[in-house]
Amino acid sequence: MLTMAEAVREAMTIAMEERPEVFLMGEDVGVYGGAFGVSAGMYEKFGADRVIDTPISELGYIGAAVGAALSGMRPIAEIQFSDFSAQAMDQIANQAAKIHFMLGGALHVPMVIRAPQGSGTGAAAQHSQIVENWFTNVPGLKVVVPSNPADAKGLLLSAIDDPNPVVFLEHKLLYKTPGWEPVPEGNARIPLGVSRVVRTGKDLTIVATGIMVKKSLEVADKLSAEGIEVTVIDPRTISPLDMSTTFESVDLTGRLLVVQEGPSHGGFINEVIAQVAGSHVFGSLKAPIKKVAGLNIPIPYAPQLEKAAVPQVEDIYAAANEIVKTWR
Amino acid sequence: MLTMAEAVREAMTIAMEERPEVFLMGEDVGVYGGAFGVSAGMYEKFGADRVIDTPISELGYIGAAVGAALSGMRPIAEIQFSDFSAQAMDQIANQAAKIHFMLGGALHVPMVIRAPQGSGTGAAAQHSQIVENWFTNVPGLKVVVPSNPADAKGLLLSAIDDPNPVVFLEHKLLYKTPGWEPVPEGNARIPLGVSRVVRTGKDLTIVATGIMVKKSLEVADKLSAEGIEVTVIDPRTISPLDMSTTFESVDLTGRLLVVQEGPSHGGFINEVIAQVAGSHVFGSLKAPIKKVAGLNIPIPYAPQLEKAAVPQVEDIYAAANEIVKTWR
Amino acid sequence: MAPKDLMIGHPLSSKAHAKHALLYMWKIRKFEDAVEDLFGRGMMHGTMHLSVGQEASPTGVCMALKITDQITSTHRGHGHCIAKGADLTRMIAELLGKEIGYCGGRGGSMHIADVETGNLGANGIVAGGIPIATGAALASKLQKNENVVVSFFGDGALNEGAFHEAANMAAIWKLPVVFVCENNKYGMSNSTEKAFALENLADRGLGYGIPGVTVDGNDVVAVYEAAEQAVQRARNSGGPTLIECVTYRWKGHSRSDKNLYRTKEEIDEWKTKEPIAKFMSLIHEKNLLTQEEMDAVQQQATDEIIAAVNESVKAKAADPAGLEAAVFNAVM
Amino acid sequence: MAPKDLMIGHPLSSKAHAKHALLYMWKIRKFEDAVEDLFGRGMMHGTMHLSVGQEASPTGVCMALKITDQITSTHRGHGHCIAKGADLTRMIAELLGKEIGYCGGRGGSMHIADVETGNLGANGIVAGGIPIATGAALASKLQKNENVVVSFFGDGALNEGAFHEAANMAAIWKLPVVFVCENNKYGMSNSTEKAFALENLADRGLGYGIPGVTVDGNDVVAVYEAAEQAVQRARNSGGPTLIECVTYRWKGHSRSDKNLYRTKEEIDEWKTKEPIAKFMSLIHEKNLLTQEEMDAVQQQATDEIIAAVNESVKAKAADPAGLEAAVFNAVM
Ligand SMILES: Cc1ncc(C[n+]2csc(CCOP(=O)(O)OP(=O)(O)O)c2C)c(N)n1
Ligand SMILES: Cc1ncc(C[n+]2csc(CCOP(=O)(O)OP(=O)(O)O)c2C)c(N)n1
Ligand SMILES: [Mg+2]
Ligand SMILES: [Mg+2]
Repeated sequence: MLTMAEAVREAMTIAMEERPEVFLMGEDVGVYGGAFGVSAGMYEKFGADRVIDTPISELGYIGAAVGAALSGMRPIAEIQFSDFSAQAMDQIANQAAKIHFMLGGALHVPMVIRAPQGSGTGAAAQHSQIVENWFTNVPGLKVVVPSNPADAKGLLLSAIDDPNPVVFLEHKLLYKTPGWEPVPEGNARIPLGVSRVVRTGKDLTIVATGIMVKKSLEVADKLSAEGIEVTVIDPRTISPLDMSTTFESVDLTGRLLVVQEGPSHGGFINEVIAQVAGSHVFGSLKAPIKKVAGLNIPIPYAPQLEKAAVPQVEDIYAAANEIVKTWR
Repeated sequence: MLTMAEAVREAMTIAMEERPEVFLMGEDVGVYGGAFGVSAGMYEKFGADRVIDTPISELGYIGAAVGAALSGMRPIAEIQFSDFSAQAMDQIANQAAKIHFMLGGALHVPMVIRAPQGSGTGAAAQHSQIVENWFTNVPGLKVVVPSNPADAKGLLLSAIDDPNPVVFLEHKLLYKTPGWEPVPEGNARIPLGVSRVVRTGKDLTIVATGIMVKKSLEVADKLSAEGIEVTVIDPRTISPLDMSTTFESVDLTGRLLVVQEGPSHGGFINEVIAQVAGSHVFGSLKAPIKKVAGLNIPIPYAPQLEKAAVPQVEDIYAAANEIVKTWR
Repeated sequence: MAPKDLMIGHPLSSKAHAKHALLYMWKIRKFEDAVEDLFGRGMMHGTMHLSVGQEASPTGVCMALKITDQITSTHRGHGHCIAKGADLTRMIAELLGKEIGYCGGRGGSMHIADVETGNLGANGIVAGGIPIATGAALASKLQKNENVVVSFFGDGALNEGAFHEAANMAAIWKLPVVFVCENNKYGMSNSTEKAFALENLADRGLGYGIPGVTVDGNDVVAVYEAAEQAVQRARNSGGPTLIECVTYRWKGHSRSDKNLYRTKEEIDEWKTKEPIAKFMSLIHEKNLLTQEEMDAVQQQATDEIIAAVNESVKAKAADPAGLEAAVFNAVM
Repeated sequence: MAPKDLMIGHPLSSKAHAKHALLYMWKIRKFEDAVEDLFGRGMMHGTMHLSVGQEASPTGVCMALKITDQITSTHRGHGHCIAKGADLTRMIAELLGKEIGYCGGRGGSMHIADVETGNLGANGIVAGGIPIATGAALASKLQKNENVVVSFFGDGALNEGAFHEAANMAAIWKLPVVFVCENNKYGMSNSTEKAFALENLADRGLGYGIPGVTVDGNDVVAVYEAAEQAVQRARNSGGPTLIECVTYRWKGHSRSDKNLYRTKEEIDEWKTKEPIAKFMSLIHEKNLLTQEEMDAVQQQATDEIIAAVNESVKAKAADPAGLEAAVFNAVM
């Protein structure tokens, strides 16, 4: 079974073989193979014109990707750590996101920004953030957060095909681990904007993304052994957000728990909550809607601190358990 | 009665008179008086060392403000349009916000970033955004959104006193209009992190900030004439968010409407909804929680389009009316 | 479609070229006058950044460009847009928020693009277009299509990190891009004396290994000659050039400007260095056009602008319906 | 409190100075060796960026600085931190996530600051410290306290917009800041040949009107002399200087580096230009210290590091309680 790094590499490789206008650029994506080894071997395969090592200039090369996209190319721009998307924020949020709309449709911006996010590597506050929330409130960007290698591959293929800018955020801790199912061969695309019901159960709905999906599945297994059946939904694309399966599931279970690694104040889970709390399924709710999220703190360095900063399996379990047992 | 521009200027002037370490920096804040005239006359009063015109280098001068703050100064850095905080995002989100925590408390960053936000001036997508949401998910920043001159003055005085970085977002359309009450003279501070109940009513709770407070008050007046009484709450500081008055009010009214100008997907209103939906007052809710927010689009240029992009009084009225009448 | 009258070559190389340069400078001047007038009459919304007094640099540069060459432009972008060949009616219509406007009323003055003539767009962000131009030049290099990209920007933009990062990338990869800095002495209220510790802003290129040239930006011939050299260099894989066009902004920065940061004398002095008169005297010297011919060119510009305004005013206002569907491109 | 042994002046100006320079270079070397060892033994978390081979530039620069002068540092910041006078135990303790660590375990290697010795902090963001240093220099100017600020950064950082914007501000306001670029030939895997179209990176200063100096960054004396001049210039309101210290990183960029982008020969060649040996031969030439004295200095460094490691290992681990309260400073 492929790891997430391998699945992402496979998607990029397939897209680059299919379309000459696709290329990869970023810091150390060439001979080095990327800080997390995601593009290992691609430089050797595609050469320096299609796997481009940039200077340490995030604003510059993301802007260059925008310009190249306007001129007929389909760049995949890797940001070494998603934290550095702050450097490129103008080109992402003010240019890439808005050009198509602002120019009345005269131009469009088919590009993908790939970046690892998340904690767990002991890299401290400037290398460990979940940055999703910087982008979900910026109309014009699609934001994808894969939770496993199979989805990562299919979603990335679609992201590269998409005529709009897509921010594709990979959790670093997933890079080296295989998923829970094999990665389909070939160019099996998974459409953006379609959520996935990863597991079905009648007692509780959990919505989670990225690394939290795996943790939620662990919790679901544990609870199942205790006779509680949990639905786990992975939106996969958090902007635009497909709520259809969540509405259906909550209508059935009457209980909703949302999980994210990023700080509690903000984030995609709030949008999920808000949409449910304002929807027709509001009446089906048997319990308050709970969230399990990171503490509202920068990610600390020491392992014992870092672990305390973000949700662990036990935290999700405790919250799920409480909802189901308190609100029968 | 002072306008918001005047109130902000008064707060800055008082703080600069009180403390030699306070200074103002930004693009065209000097002789020009700021793009919106907020600092008019301050250069003449305080001189070039305390009202500093910077080159067009947002990342550079916001970073310089961080450095000056670490070295004993209390900079107020104006960003001409909050949209350009994208340029400075690294220094705001990765440096200013995190330094105190990340360095184990060894240093702190007493600085204020002031910037106008919001639409209504025909300046199109890159000059009209509500950028709040870029900051509320970044632990370590305080985010203040004043809705009227009196609050603006008191909150800004506290923001300048605060030993932490504060992002202070002023709505452009409020600059030239007086509020609904006189601005207290002298150094009357209003603490950060304390919400304000602007109006009390038993039928519906509206939570709104910035320019949406005034619009919500208009709606409350209109509904009052129809026999419906509305509580309007202005959190004023949206991070950290004081939910106490909202919990109390919703417990009483059982109905909640949240309003923001920024795009619907994301924003502080989602945090308000999430906290209510997950709290003890969930049981008091008689109706789904509704939001009135901007369309999920970049702000368009033409006046008729721009108006359609963000909530107008009629939109708030319609939503409020529907909640109260549908859910008795 | 390219406008029929687009013309490449030295402004003094033929009667036709001289007419072209003169016509385009007049078009820009008259366009800006019309904008100011529409604003004054309350028919236009938002703000405006006029390039009156700066007509020579867009005109001279664009006469060195093929129709397939591209440009990026700025908040002060009407001149670039016109010089590259855009349709005047669609430009005015955009400012008036009409459906037929270049952006369907969604962008306004600061976001006009015209793909047909290679204009990748004005930009409301100072220096925002510079990395974009550099990326378009990268595309040109990767696609081996020999297009050159010109990035227009102001003096103030040179102090943005975006310029820096793009300039270095262009230099190391020898990209076919030309950086045209229209130094009009001020970034809003901030003078170049205060914002730079340099005599010539073209020296900013030295730090990247990029050749820098300073030219009289009010002399359309000098601008053309510098641009032509830089464009050929770029086209022949020689890499970027930084051209500083020294010019002056006659009007306030935007609507709200009270001109507190400069003197009336300074403005008046620069009015004596006016680009159109300067070019007309060159034409005279060379005996290229008669006074009547020059008057006719001016009249043609006036007529075209009036026609564009009249047509735009009558056009249908942009419709708020469909705004949400317009955020994403739906075509794969 | 400043460490008792902090010393200002030319490394060859006295026995004490020579011992100091040698001691600090050894401390840096031994510190990095200890870090690598702790990592290898699984006692340290995260990643590490070692400055083995680059000991001369922090040491030389900091001998030109008063205790009240400030620095900003980088991800490769152990050397700067040590040279400015930080406590070795609190440094190691930070790397081990201990309560007594400089950041109480919250920051780790990339975020150590030591206010007492004027270190405003390492930074995980390439070039992130440069605007901060410039702002500290602005504070110094506004407070008229004559402090100078040194910003250390790598070659790669020169291509960030943050450098650009800060450098220009420093130049126009003549701020008391010195930009020290430690050019170790690579930004991660990207060589300076590929990342710059310049021979000498110090030429990057030309575009701002900032004097640039290139020195042998492995020669602590050359570094000191350049720094001393730049610091005096800065202190006397002469404005910033860009010093390029040409050096080399012996180890991989970080833990994950496979050294695919350079040859073993290149690494070996640079090992022959080793800064400690180079300084020792200068000491020899001047007959300043005996071999025994030099050996004793090396031994002292080793002993100090061992003591620091031992003490740190025993210290109490940082406690997750109170993390939320630590986000904001509560004191007005
Ligand atoms: C990133 C950014 N910062 C600030 C502004 C506000 N602003 C618009 S134009 C301008 C001055 C630009 O000066 P210059 O580049 O010289 O162009 P000019 O207006 O003189 O043509 C400023 C500060 C902006 N639009 N974008
Ligand atoms: C803004 C930013 N971009 C990228 C990185 C990832 N990164 C960390 S160190 C490094 C190389 C830095 O090179 P240089 O400045 O020469 O310093 P050196 O490591 O050689 O000391 C890179 C790319 C980062 N930390 N910050
Ligand atoms: Mg200018
Ligand atoms: Mg380096």
